[in-house]
Amino acid sequence: MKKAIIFVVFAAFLFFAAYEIHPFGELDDSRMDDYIIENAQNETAANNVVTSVVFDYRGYDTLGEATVLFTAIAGALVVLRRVKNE
Amino acid sequence: MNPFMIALVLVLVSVAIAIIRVLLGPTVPDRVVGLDTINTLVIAGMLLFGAAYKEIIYVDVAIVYALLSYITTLYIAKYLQGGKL
Amino acid sequence: MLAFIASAVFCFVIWLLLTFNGRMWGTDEIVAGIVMACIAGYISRKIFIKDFKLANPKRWLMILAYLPRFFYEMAKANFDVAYRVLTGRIKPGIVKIAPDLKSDLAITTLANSITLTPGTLSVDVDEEKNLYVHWINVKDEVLEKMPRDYKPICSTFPEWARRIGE
Amino acid sequence: MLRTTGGYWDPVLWIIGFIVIAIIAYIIRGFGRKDYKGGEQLKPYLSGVEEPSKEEVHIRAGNIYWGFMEALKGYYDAMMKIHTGIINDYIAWFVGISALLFIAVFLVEVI
Amino acid sequence: MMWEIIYIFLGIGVAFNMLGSLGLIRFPDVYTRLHAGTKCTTFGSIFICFAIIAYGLWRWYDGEKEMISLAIHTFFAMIAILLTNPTGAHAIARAAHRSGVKPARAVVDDLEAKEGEND
Amino acid sequence: MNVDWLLEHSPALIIVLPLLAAFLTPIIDKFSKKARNAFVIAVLIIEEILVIFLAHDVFTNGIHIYTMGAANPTETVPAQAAVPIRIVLEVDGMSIFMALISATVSLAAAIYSLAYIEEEKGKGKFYTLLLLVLVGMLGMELTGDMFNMFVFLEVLSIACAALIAYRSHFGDSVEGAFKFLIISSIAALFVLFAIALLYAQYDLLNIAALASAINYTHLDKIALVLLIAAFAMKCGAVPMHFWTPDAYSVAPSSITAMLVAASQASLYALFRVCFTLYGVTLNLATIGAVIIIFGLLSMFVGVTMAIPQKDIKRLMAYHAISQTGYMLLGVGVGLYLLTKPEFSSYGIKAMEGGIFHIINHAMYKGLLFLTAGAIYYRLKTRNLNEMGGLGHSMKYTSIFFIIGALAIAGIPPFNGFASKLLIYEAAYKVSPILSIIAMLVSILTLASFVKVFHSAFMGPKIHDVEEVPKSMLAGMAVLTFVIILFGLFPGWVVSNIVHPAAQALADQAAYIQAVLGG
Amino acid sequence: MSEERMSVIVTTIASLLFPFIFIFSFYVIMHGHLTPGGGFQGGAIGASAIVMLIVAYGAREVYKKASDEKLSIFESVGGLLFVLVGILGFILAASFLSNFLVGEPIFGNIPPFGSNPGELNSGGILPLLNIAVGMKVIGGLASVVLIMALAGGEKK
Amino acid sequence: MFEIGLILLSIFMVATAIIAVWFKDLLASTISLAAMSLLLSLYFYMLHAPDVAIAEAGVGACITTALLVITIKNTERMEEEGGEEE
Amino acid sequence: MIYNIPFYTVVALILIGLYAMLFKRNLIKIAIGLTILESGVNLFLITLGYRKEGVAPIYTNLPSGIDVPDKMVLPVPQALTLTSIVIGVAVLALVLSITMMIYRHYGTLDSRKVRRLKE
Repeated sequence: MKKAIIFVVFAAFLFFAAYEIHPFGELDDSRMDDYIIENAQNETAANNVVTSVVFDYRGYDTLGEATVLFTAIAGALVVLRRVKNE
Repeated sequence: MNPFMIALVLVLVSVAIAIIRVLLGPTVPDRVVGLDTINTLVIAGMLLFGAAYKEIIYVDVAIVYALLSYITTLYIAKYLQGGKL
Repeated sequence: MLAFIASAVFCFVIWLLLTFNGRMWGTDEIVAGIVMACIAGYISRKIFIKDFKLANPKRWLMILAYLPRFFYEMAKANFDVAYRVLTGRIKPGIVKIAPDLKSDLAITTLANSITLTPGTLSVDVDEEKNLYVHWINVKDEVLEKMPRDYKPICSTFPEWARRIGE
Repeated sequence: MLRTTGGYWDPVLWIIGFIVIAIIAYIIRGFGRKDYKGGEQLKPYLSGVEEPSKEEVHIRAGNIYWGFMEALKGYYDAMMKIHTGIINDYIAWFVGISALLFIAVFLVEVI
Repeated sequence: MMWEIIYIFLGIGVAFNMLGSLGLIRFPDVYTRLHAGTKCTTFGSIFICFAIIAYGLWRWYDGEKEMISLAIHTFFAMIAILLTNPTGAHAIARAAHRSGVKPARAVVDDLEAKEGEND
Repeated sequence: MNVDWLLEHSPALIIVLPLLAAFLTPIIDKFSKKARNAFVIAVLIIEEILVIFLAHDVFTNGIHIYTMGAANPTETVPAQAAVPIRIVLEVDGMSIFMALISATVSLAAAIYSLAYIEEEKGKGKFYTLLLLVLVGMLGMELTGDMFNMFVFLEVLSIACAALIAYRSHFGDSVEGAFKFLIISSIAALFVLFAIALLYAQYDLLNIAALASAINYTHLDKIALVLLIAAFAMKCGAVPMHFWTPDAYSVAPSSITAMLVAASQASLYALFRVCFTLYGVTLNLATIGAVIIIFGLLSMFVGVTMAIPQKDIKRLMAYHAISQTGYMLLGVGVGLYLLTKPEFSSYGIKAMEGGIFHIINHAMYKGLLFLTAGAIYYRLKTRNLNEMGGLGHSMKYTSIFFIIGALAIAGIPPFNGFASKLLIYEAAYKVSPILSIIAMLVSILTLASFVKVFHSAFMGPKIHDVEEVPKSMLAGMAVLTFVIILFGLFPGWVVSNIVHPAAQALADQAAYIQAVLGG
Repeated sequence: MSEERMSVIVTTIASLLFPFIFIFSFYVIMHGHLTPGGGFQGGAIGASAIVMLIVAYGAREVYKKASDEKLSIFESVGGLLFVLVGILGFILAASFLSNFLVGEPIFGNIPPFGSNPGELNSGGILPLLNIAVGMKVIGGLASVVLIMALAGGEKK
Repeated sequence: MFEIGLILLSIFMVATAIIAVWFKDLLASTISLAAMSLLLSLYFYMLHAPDVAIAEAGVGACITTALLVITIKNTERMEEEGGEEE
Repeated sequence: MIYNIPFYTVVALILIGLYAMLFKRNLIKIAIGLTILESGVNLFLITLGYRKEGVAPIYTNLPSGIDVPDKMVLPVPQALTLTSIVIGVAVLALVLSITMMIYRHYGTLDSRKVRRLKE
């Protein structure tokens, strides 16, 4: 019962956030993205702006992401290693 | 009004019916049939949306789905027929 | 080695089709295509190429000739199903047919074809390559003798499958 | 030498002081009567009963601070009750604290 | 003219798709639902693909060179649907039969007889 | 390869080096086990040297900026744009302070592990994951970008979870890992949600740029609440601490020592959000109070729950919660007092106490967990009831344990006393009750460690065991050395390392200026 | 053996689709900087091909051809490649992960601004990073599914 | 038309998510989760994010389901009775 | 605002996922809840990047009549979502493999019984 109450309060605040946010499709501010869209072709020589963000502007994040995948798979191999070797 | 877009909405209505089958289906195979139908319909929807906006490069997504969606079906089928996975 | 070349060529053709955008292919596309096709061909050589039957151009012609016929049957199947959806008149059953096909490719072609054509759905296939077919509108005369006659169930598809696959 | 707002703390000085006090204590101990060192005087007196050996009186970990826990029994019962070990409850605490914080942060603005 | 062809193709495709999902609701058991779900949606989707291929070829013929690639990619999607859908249907039917779902209102069941022999 | 080049690129190198080593370790493992061990240790030593090198520069020359992938690493804002586009690594006093802790603890844990896990299979993966934990901590601490912080938070938590489950032939081990992983994922997802809320309004991800643009709307408040709750849960503050004893008690001991440092990375993120992202100038007295309450609860509940424990590592885990409470109290008091200009000098002192306690805690709690691991290594049990008399045979271990226990209880002249003294004094300014509770907790801490010492090391000799191998002793000795060093020269440490860190945390304007210029 | 395999129809179709999925995955990886896709997406597709083989032929048979050790070494190599490209950024140009190939003969062409049909020979280091991530993802996802299937297969 | 599509998709996604949580049969939950992932991919696609749609397709179409099905195979299929409290 | 339907969808998905994690006792169900929660957050990021009548930020074969940058959706949220999806898969793989081990040791997936560690 207590769980239900706190869940409802939490839900109310999340819905409040959805109510407060800018209308769908009409952005408040897009300075960073406008710069990227305009200059991506010139700076990174790629047509796909998303790829140039993923690998160039935020390439370090992608390195981190690759590390996450590597970590999780190493973890799964570690966790299941005994079962496999039996 | 773009004809492809109208067709897309109609396809989505069909998806609704398939979801009802996923919800009702008394056995798991029935639900898988529903999922399979949704797969095909969504592929059609993706193709239609790509054509509606004349976005050629979007069609790749539909190919990916058409190639991969049946693997889900295969896994569940293999579970249902028993034996080792 | 031959298997590697065959699958690499197959991959290369698909690569060319995928990258065609209305103009001739640039050198970079071709070079990348060759490299990638070699890698993909090397990986898939033992899985893709079991035998070289499909390398025969006669079989390709056969497939092309088969398609319109198949398509016609498929259209018929759909109107059939539409009729049954709207009226709800069904008489289903699972019957066994012995199409006497040996190769995997032929049996696959046959099974997929009859899945997409009127009133039938392939359910299972056993070691002797006998097909078990779910038939939505069972005719009583077929049920009488045990090695079922496959003519009323799947018309001439086994012949086509034999021509393509064996 | 660590300066705090009110004063300072220097461990080197502290150690020197510690050693000095220890030496003084040792010297004072030297003034004591010699015949009291090492003898009956050092043994504990347990109503005349012989002192049991160290092996026998070693108290196991589960029994240490039994009295402390008995005194705070109500508190410990409440605490043990919320440490359920169920993952759902762990998440529930997170959600609950978030909800409380929401209310706290928004109430401050209202007041 | 071209638009009318596309309309017809689209109409057939959408109609069969809806019919297929309708059949999914109306039929009594898994196998008959598979008939509806596989045949009709495959057929409908193929017609939608035809519509798009026709559209792409038409635009290409009219001078928008890159639209050929829309047609080719749609063609690949169509081939993939044609290959994978019946296979999936076969896998489900087989699994359903092995997991013990018997066809409703069936007049004959050879497969069950065979499985009975083996036991 | 001159010194300037190295200095310029060191923020990136610090992260890339262990990452490269982590990718190389499985390959080297194929060829030779000895080479792998030597490689890992060498990498960690080089890492430590690099961090000290960078720390020296940061403490003398101020904030260090590195823009990933830019034509000029110090140019954060491109000429035509008004905001930072690329990911910026921003190393200020606080970041490098945390990085020092992480690198030191990792080095000690790796040396210790050489002997500790020798009976297990899959050691190549163990060292890979250990290096990845280090990568996660450093990545979180050095970055100046919200989303990047999220990514490395995930790296950290996944690597930790995999290592907790490392002894997967024990049921409780995988159970602890499961709980840790679920809790971490939820926290991380809500962090991502909060980042998205901030991004929705300002179209920015850089912490400094966000800090200059933020104007405390309703959405900002929701984001703040989610960030605080998530990071508080990740650092184990009561009442969201339940995962901490579960995870700490089942992990291999060297990993537990690193988990302490990992929790402190989350603590760092919490402080970064409160101080730098939202800024002291906003109405944050509430947040200060909230953090003080978290701290008080953590201190008290942690230590009282520790007393009845029978599992040695669970007991220490509860102490970890309690000590986290000290840090939260110190920094929370700082946050609370900084909003009142007349008390701001006390605020800085309180933060110094809290931050000094972070490094002290990492060292002595790491040491204590390592000694617990040494006991486990010989006895194969964690139950205190089955121990006894180890002081006869494991002399060095018991000496290390005594040092750690005295330090954690705040007995002079060890380092715990110095940081606690600072916290007591500043907390007294807010309310005398805070100081009294803090002292009481300190006494209870001593009491429970007396219990551990009594039941594990004293008493009759009932187990016939030997001293642990040399490499494990070496790992403990590294940390003991640091503890004694900090204990003897707290003034030097505070004025040269801790004060710049506290100053960096309190000075939002400098942080913003380093990125945006002007 | 026959327990682990699915029916002959499924295996035949899987064999037919396998090279197609693989070449498509390579297409998605290589054209990541021109069309939607990239290293991760292509890698997931390529891994799906192996996952499909696992379901069609059984995990044991796949394990004989590609063990999880091999696949994870493959993954490590992908990660190393990524980091090495980044480190080349230090050495050849200004900073870590900087795009040092723009304007060079390999992958260096700068496309004209605005809508254009695209050219494979552009993008700087992006295609290299795509390939690295692709290798990594193929190896990683395939190995995790493989080892989970194997761990289950040996029960009882 | 576009808006109608989005609204329909939203409803479908919420419905499938609820179904996925509601079922006691975990295999059915998995199927429903696969359907949700499919619709989520279509949603991404309609919001002009084809890159993300491909990623979600590649992951959701087979790898997530494969992992879940393998796990269910090795554990148990049905949720325990009284799985929900209060 | 009524036009914020995608945002409400996002919140609904998040809450459904959270509900599963709060009230469901089965560990696999908890993993499913985690996936749903993560889908919600991903969808939120994408909806933030949408711009009315925009096209995808890819310059290859753009439809005609696009003026940059007012008619392109934002690329950064898409990049963030990609990262987030990968992280989700990684977490799911690890969670499920740990779940398998838990079942091996405990013989159950009920979270009320998987509590050897408590107090």
